[in-house]
Amino acid sequence: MAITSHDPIPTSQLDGAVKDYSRDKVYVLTALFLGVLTVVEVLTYAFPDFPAWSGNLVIAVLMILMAIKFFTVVYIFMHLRFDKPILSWIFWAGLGLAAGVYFVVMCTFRIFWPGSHG
Amino acid sequence: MSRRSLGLRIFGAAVFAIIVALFAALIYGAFQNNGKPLDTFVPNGPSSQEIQNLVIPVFAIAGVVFVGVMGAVLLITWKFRTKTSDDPEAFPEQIHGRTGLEIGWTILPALILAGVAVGTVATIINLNKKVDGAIEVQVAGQQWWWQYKYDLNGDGNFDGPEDITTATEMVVPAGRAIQVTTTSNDVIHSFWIPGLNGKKDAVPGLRSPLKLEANDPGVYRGQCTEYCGLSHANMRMLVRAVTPSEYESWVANQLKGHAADPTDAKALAGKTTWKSLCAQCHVIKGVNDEKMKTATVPLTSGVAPDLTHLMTRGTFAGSILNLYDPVDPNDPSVTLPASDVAAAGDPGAALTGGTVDTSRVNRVSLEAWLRNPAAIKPNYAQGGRGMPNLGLTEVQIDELVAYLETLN
Amino acid sequence: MAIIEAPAPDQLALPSGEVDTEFKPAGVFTRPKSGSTGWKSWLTTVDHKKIGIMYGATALVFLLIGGFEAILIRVQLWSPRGTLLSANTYNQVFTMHGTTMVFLVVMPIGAAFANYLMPLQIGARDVAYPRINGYSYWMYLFGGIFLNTSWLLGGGADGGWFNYAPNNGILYSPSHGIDFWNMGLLITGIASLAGAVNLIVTVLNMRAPGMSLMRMPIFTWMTLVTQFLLLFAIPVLTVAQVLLMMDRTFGANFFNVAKGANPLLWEHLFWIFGHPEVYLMILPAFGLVSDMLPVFARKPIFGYPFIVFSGVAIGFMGWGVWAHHMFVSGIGPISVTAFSLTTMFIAVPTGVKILNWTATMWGGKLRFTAPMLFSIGLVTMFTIGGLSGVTHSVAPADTQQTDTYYIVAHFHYVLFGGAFFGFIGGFYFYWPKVFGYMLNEKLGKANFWLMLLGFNLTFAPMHILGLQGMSRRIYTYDAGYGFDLWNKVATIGAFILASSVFLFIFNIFYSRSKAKSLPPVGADPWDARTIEWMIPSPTPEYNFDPIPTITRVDDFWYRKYGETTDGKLVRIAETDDVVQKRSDGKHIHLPSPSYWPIVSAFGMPIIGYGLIFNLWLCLIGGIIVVGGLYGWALEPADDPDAAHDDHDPADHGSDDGSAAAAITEGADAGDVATEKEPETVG
Amino acid sequence: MANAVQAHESVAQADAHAPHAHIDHDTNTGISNTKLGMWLFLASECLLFGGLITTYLLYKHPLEGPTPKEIFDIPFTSTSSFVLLMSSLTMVLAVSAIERGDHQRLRIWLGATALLGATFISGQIYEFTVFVREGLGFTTSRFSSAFYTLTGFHGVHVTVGIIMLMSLVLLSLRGKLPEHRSETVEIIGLYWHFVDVVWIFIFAVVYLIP
Repeated sequence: MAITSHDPIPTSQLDGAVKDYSRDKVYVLTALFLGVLTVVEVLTYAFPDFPAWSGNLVIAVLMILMAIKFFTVVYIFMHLRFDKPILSWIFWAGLGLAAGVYFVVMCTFRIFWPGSHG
Repeated sequence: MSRRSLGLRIFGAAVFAIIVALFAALIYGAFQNNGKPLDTFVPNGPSSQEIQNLVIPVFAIAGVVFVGVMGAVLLITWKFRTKTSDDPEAFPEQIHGRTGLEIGWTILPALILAGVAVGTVATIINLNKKVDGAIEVQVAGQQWWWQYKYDLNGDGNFDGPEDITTATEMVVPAGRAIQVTTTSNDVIHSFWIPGLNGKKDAVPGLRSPLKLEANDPGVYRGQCTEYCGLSHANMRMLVRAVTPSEYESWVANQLKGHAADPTDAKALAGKTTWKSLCAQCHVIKGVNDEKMKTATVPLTSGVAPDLTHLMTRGTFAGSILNLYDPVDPNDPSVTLPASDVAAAGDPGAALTGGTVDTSRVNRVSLEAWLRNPAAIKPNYAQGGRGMPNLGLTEVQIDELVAYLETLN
Repeated sequence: MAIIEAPAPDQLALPSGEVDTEFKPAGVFTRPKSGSTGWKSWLTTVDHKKIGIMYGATALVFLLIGGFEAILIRVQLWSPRGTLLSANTYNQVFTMHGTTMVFLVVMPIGAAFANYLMPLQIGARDVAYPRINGYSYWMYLFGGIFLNTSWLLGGGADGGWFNYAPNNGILYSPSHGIDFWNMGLLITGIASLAGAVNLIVTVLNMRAPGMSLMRMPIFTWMTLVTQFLLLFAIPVLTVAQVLLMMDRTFGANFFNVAKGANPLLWEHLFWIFGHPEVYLMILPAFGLVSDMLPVFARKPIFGYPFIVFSGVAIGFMGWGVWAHHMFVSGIGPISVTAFSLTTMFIAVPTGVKILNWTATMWGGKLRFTAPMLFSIGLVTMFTIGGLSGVTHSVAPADTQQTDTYYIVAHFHYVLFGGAFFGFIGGFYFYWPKVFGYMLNEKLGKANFWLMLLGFNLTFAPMHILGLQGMSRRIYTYDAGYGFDLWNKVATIGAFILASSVFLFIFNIFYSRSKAKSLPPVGADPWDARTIEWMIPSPTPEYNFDPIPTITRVDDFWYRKYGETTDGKLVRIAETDDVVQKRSDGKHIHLPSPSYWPIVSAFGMPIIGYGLIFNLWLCLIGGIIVVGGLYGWALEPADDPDAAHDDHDPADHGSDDGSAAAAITEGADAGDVATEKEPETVG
Repeated sequence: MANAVQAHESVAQADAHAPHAHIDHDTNTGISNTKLGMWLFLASECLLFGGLITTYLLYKHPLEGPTPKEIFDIPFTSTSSFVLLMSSLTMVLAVSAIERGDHQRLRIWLGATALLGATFISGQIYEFTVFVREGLGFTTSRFSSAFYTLTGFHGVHVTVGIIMLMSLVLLSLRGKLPEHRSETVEIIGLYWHFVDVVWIFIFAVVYLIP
């Protein structure tokens, strides 16, 4: 292996694509993007009758927004996008396993069927 | 293998022989059902029969695989053992694998299991089919006994005036389906009558269905199988299947209360004791059922068994003691021969409200129980879970038994 | 540690603007000196081999405790209405027997082998985080001791090892037993989690040159799978235990049915952890057997990729079967069907393993040494356990079997006949490598036959007891149910089994005393295949010198033997010529020992006692833990006087100046420690 | 046959010639042990928080006491969520600063991150006290137990993160954080971001979804 650990591999070397222009600018823009998504999320609460998220649609909208924010942070701020694939695999393994297993648990409790629980 | 390890080889051979004999004895034993009351291989109902029909082929397949693998390993260890005559530097052929073969023995078990899976799914579907016109019974586990509530009028309510509440024993008509709903008043228990169906956990806050039907009249015993604390071992249950006409009379008797005082003076004194002590937890319909609704006793587990028709049951104390039939006076627990256990504790005519045959009442056990319940069935009476030692005198015990004997 | 604390090359360090030579270690605490003797060296060791030995020795002590509990159970059940134990004591004994055997015996023996062997099998100097490795061990030891002190402080847990809610609640189990169970397992859980991270990183990052994943010995593969299972399973148990602790200690409502709690939540969480747990107990033994069988068959493992991938498949599928423990819990027919099917098909990769082992023996030249006998014992006994497992996967059949002695028989065939036989075989196999002397072979064979006899006499009758309706976890049974005969047989078997364990322990001491008059055992007494047999016995502190370059599976074997194109084997080198000679190891850079793992681990049981008896104790424990972690972080990364690699003088300049790396490792430990934060804070 | 044997012979000699000088400093994946370990730890944390979130979702409708709808103050929580989100920005800026060798900025951004985290924690503590005053004690209902445990657990993670960030600031002030150790900052950053993404999930699923 060419890369050794006592090169602590500054992320700047790994993500060559981003290095060429200001990385900080990318980060600030990303944060702005996240901020906008958060505003939209809060709007679903402030204006519950807006047609784009009326009724049960709001759950889907919120989940999608949440997922976008989640993966933006993971892939840009945590550098997963630019890092070795094995790190993505490890994180996905944990996340996927958690999602899968707990989804099944919730299904056996039937919590997605309104009225059948609580 | 030098001569010096001869002793070791003999030992190994002996162990091997013992193990073979052991397994032979076990397999033989599995087919001997000497009236073992909880045997899972003696189905007497459609559900247990259904399970049996699935279990037998599955065990047969497992047996074939077992014999195959064991035979193969034995054959290989014998055939390919290193012999003293072998050249120590000679090597067997180096086989790293045979992909085709390995794919084969990946697919073959998968196919066999697919077959088993088909049978399994079909059986699960059958076992969960609703039966029309089944008798609805709610079975509630409690530390450490069972309460049964019959919804006789089918209105979905188990506590109406037309409904029956009883304990310890479930009386059912043979040949008719019972739709059981299990639940629990405290911790998780499991309701299991091996002769009639598999088990179903009784979970507090949950209601789980279980279908029961006995083909023939008789006594079907069970044992709580979900660990439920201190006296888990002493939490048994019993289904008494009777003829349809007996069942009708049993129902009619169960619906009655016990308002009238007993005529016998001793029993009357017993009733007074009962009302001052036992009535704090137990109910006798017509005597203190109203009081129970405002009971102030801090019972963790709700209430104690309903005693209205105690003598119609063959067992008491969570079915660990027989209410009828003599026992070894030196041992209050049932120590009858195996063949008798299933039939023991027959209430006779009392089952349907007839006279109690006092000569057959198991006073030894009953008195021992009243003397100190925790000695027979460990409990946490001080925590409201189980029957406390009431410190009764022998006279009081005698009177109480006399009163209890009137509860038919 | 060699890795993370290695200095940065100059070209990266120089533009920093800070001159490296002025860079002082953050360390303010001196580290203990390296050295391999004396009791203190064991307390402060970070050597994976010493830690492995300590895991094994501790697990054997707990085995005696758990075994004693098992004997109590069997004596109580000798006859109807047994009077040895009261109901209450019996319930505590079987709970602690199960808990001890699972968490303090079988898992740690797996950890012992993983710690000792895995770095050797991949040609590493040590594990990735040697100090965290020590920390894991001490957490395990203190957790285990903490758990067992419950016997002296009001009685053990009485809820069964699975501790179902709501029976585990304060209302139904008011004594402190379950608190001890809960805290003790939280502590050992942290140990397992830290160990899992450590060992996974070791396997992924620290393999010798040429040791690609598909050239790793199978035990290493199974360790990797096992540690991934732990990594993901332990947090689930932690969640369940945190909820339980909140309920019991702080009056939360997670399992309070009166407030609408659902007791099945505990069952789900427990078995999501519990089923991978079963596989992570058995897979290390599978790995050992897969490495031992080829040695004594003198043939390569049959279908290396199949063995490896079936192990991975078992690990993966193990996550989709947990609810088969709950077939009768009322989860509904759809869930039952789904989990019944997934459970059935997990038998496929398991079956593949059995068949591949059998095929490995086929056509070989089998040498029936003690390790080989135990390996064959595993193959056959595990087959029985596997087949009874298939009968459980058939959900309707399981409704008759679950929670009866049939299940007890099943999992003892899997865990004792499977895992434990493999481990004992592994002890016989690796004893010379670890301690430099062979265990007596004749005693070993006698040990095997005695254990096989005792094991089968104990557990085979339980199959029929279960099928005849004997329920689990009952302290008594009545005459008339037909349970008398086979219970007696099982009890006799249990004593034979116990004597076989004592024979093993006797063999250890007997062989050690005999070994003095025997020539020292060479590097490769079994004519083995994997590279850990290349190095002298007992293993030198530095493991390999030099680190070998790996070209294929069973690399060591093919240094001794060549294979012709038609599959014939010929010797190409004498063993003595290819094994490594013991060197003074002076030029090899090894991680330095440290006080801090044992110190910070020591705070945990104090926090545990605090949560049970007095919250002020938590403060003391917390100070010890946090202080320990800071001491850890501020300790010099290395002993400046310790031997260094002399091949690269550039390394020296900043070698002891790697404080930030120490912080990183310390911080990492802090992260692992967040697992326990709910205890310190909650 | 001769060829095969020959090949193995040369293999057996390979170690001696292998440049073992750097062998024990290499990692096979090219990722440092610490970073790999942190990612593994974060992966396992997914299972931990997943379990707590599942528990919350199962218990979110209480049988008694205040309901989530009655008690949540969405504008307030949105603000504190935004604060935590922005702390992720300051965190990456800190990593970026040390990679450039800008130690002054590193300390500023680390301090800002810790400050934002502390603001979030203060907000959480304030929120809890308000809830308790409105009658939602820890033991009030199944919802309250699940809610406090989940968010409290997250809060503990944030607190641990703040302590680690402050330690980094101190190290940097004492000149013990040169940029070839920038990975240390990055790794603690990973932890910090993970805590943030967990909150992104919690905020949407616990607070916003009705």
